Amino acid sequence: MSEPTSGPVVEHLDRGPLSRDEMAALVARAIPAGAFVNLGIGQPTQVADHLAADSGVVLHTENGMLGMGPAAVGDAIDPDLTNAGKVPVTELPGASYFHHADSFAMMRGGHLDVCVLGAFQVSATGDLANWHTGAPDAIPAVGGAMDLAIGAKQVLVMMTLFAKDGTPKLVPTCTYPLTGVGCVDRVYTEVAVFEVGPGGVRVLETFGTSVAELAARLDVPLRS
Amino acid sequence: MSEPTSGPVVEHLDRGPLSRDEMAALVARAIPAGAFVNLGIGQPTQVADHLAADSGVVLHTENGMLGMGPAAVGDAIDPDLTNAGKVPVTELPGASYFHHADSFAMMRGGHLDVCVLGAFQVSATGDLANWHTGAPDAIPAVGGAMDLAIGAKQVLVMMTLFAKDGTPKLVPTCTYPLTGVGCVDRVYTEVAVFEVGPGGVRVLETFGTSVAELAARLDVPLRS
Amino acid sequence: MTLVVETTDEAVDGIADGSTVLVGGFGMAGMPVDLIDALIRQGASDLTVVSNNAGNGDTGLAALLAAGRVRKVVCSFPRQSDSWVFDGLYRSGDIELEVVPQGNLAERMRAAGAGIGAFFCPTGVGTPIAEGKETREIDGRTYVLEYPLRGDVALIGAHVADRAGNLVYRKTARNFGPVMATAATTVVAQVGSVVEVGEIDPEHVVTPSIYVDRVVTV
Amino acid sequence: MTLVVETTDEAVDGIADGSTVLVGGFGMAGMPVDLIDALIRQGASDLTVVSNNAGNGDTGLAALLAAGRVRKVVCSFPRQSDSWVFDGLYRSGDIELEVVPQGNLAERMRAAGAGIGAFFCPTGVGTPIAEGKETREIDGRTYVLEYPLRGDVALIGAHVADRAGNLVYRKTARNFGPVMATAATTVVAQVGSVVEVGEIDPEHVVTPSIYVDRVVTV
Repeated sequence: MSEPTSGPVVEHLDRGPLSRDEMAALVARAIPAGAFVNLGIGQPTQVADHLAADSGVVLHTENGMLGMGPAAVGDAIDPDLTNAGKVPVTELPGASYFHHADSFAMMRGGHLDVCVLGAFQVSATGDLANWHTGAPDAIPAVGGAMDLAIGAKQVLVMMTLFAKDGTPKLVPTCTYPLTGVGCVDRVYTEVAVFEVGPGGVRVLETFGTSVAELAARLDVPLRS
Repeated sequence: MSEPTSGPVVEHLDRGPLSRDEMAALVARAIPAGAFVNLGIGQPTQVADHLAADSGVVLHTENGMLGMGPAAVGDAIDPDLTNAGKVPVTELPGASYFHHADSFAMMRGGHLDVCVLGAFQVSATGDLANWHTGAPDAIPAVGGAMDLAIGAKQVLVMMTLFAKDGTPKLVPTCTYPLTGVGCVDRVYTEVAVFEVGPGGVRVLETFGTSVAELAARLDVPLRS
Repeated sequence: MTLVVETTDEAVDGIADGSTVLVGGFGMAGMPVDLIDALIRQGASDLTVVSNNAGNGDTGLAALLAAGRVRKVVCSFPRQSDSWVFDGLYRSGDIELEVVPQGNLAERMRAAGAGIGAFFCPTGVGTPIAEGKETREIDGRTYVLEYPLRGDVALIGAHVADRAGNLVYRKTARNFGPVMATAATTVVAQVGSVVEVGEIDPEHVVTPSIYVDRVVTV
Repeated sequence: MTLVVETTDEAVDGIADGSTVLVGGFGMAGMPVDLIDALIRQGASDLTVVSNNAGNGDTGLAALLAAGRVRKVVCSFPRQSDSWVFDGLYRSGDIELEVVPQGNLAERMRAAGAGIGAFFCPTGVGTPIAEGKETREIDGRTYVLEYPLRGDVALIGAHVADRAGNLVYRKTARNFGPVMATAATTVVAQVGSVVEVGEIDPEHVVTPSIYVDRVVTV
């Protein structure tokens, strides 16, 4: 778990919401130099594009590799070298391969500094729901999400703040089946960055909106 | 556990007790071709000298190796390559190295076909005592004996049948602290080979003595 | 003792109806496609398949499912863009599914191979995965008790074997192979090539020969 | 991030009194003798040392014990022909001993590194090692509940490191190093040589860089 951040909230009112690319860049800036990081499948993988080459950040992929490089293109595509989303990737100098039990021991054992995950819902206390909508006809598929959620030292979520129907995804209590309890530290959305945890929700930064506007649209108390 | 052996007991009355070397040879003959085998420290290591080169038997050493060769001499001595008794050994073609957790997972997981251990006492039902005399001033030291005793598919013990004071080491119930419960399958001594287990003690073969003489000197019922 | 066999049919010979079959691979990387094809020909049915996914497209594991040979799938991630065979069987109630978090899948097989009777695992606490399972607080953290997952047979893909059965893998195709090799009674590996004993550096062996029963080049 | 330091004194800097120190090696193979010598100079006391043996002769671990820095030894095999330093301290009541079967020693550290809260282990059932411990019958076999064994620091010996901290070992000197590297907060490796990043084949790495904090060439 990360230390609570102090300092006043920064409201960027002179601009619109963040683009997906800007969100990824913001998350990338939150990752300390030299950190060992797992970027979940989907949107979080874009964070890699914004990590400085000299950051020393080492990417882990759950299917058994540290030192993962960018997506492979053309002749570099190797069916034996993919990321967790089964996308062909490349290998950086200093990489290592290991089997699945060792890879998940690394995750579960708390050795990763940061993981970045998508979410359906995050609760005010940091519960995460990102694997199953609970719909009766949905086929449940959890992959490595539960292991990552409870394993990494710091769990960052990237998601839109509102679902397509306009309901908030930052909620008092998750209504979707949980991935992990009290495991999320920060939530990056297009309109704000939140800290969540035992003390509830604190707004760290807003984009194209104010804390007051957010407070009006969310069902959770906001500290700032 | 090994299958009970059937067939009549063979009494070799026209000879004396087995020498240590003959005991080792007898144990070696009981090891199936191609078996994966751990020879404990001390006397059991002599069994290796009697395994035929074409037997395909692969020796495991608990400190992280399969495919251990004979003791190293002269220039072949390498401080990074020892057996469980810290004696310099050699490496055979087809060898592999692994760390301690993997080595003991191999043992505990039941992957070794045979292990050969020394003993202070073995009970009629196959309890093993070979790590601690229980003397108040003795420093307890168990090493890998407990893991081997409960891990290998077949556990063979090599010991003299009688202690220096003449008391039997094959006993109704061990008086020394146990290494493992009901784990021994066979006991090789200088005067006889015994099968032990849930059904009690059966004599398989004698050397320089008869079943009747053994029965008179032991406190355990003998089946034959 | 490892047997190098000539054909994938020999490699899967004797797999019984009702077996639990561990199938390596993560997506197509490390997937023993040729062994699965041979298993389809071999005909064993009523199988429980343990694998990370539940088949892609119409080949490999998906073809085994389509042939009606699988009673139950134990996996972490059945639902994929091209998992239509599994999806159809699941929705029609013709196949049983046990979803296991990916790390638990690996660790439960590791426990089976390592002689561990059960283990307290922090993954899935407070989620539907833990429902009905024993939990315990240890040092202030809550854990779920998880049990070993054993196979009668493991079908895995590796890069190179020597004639003794030592295996090395290639890149992320390593994935579940080394763990499954420890967790099954009979372990069958399809490999890119077989070399003589002594040609693999003992320091580089990933799956020691003790775990491997049959090897076939594909 | 791994730091390649110039001296063994820098390598052991900051180890606090009362620490639990995991010390690699099996006999002298893989024993980080230079790091232990540096730890003696460094002066930390009231230590708990976890290692397979309890020191041989008068150097290395035996010298650390002789210097009175160790409160407790957790090991599988203290009694050896040349373990006179430990023997004397034990018999005079000046050191505490926890004897752990060798496999449990390895598995308990593996559990610490792998985030496992506790595990049911068949080793030692019905022996003095299991006295006072929780047991349970699972599938007809009895197991003892064993708990993780964590270190504040691990001192290990390896063959080669790259500048990122990836490690490879040599022959049976590998032994406890890879397990201890996963089980301690700070991991210090003494190595025969340090090479540039990229010089160790990623397939051959035994301890990935994520586990290693400091490396020193000896």
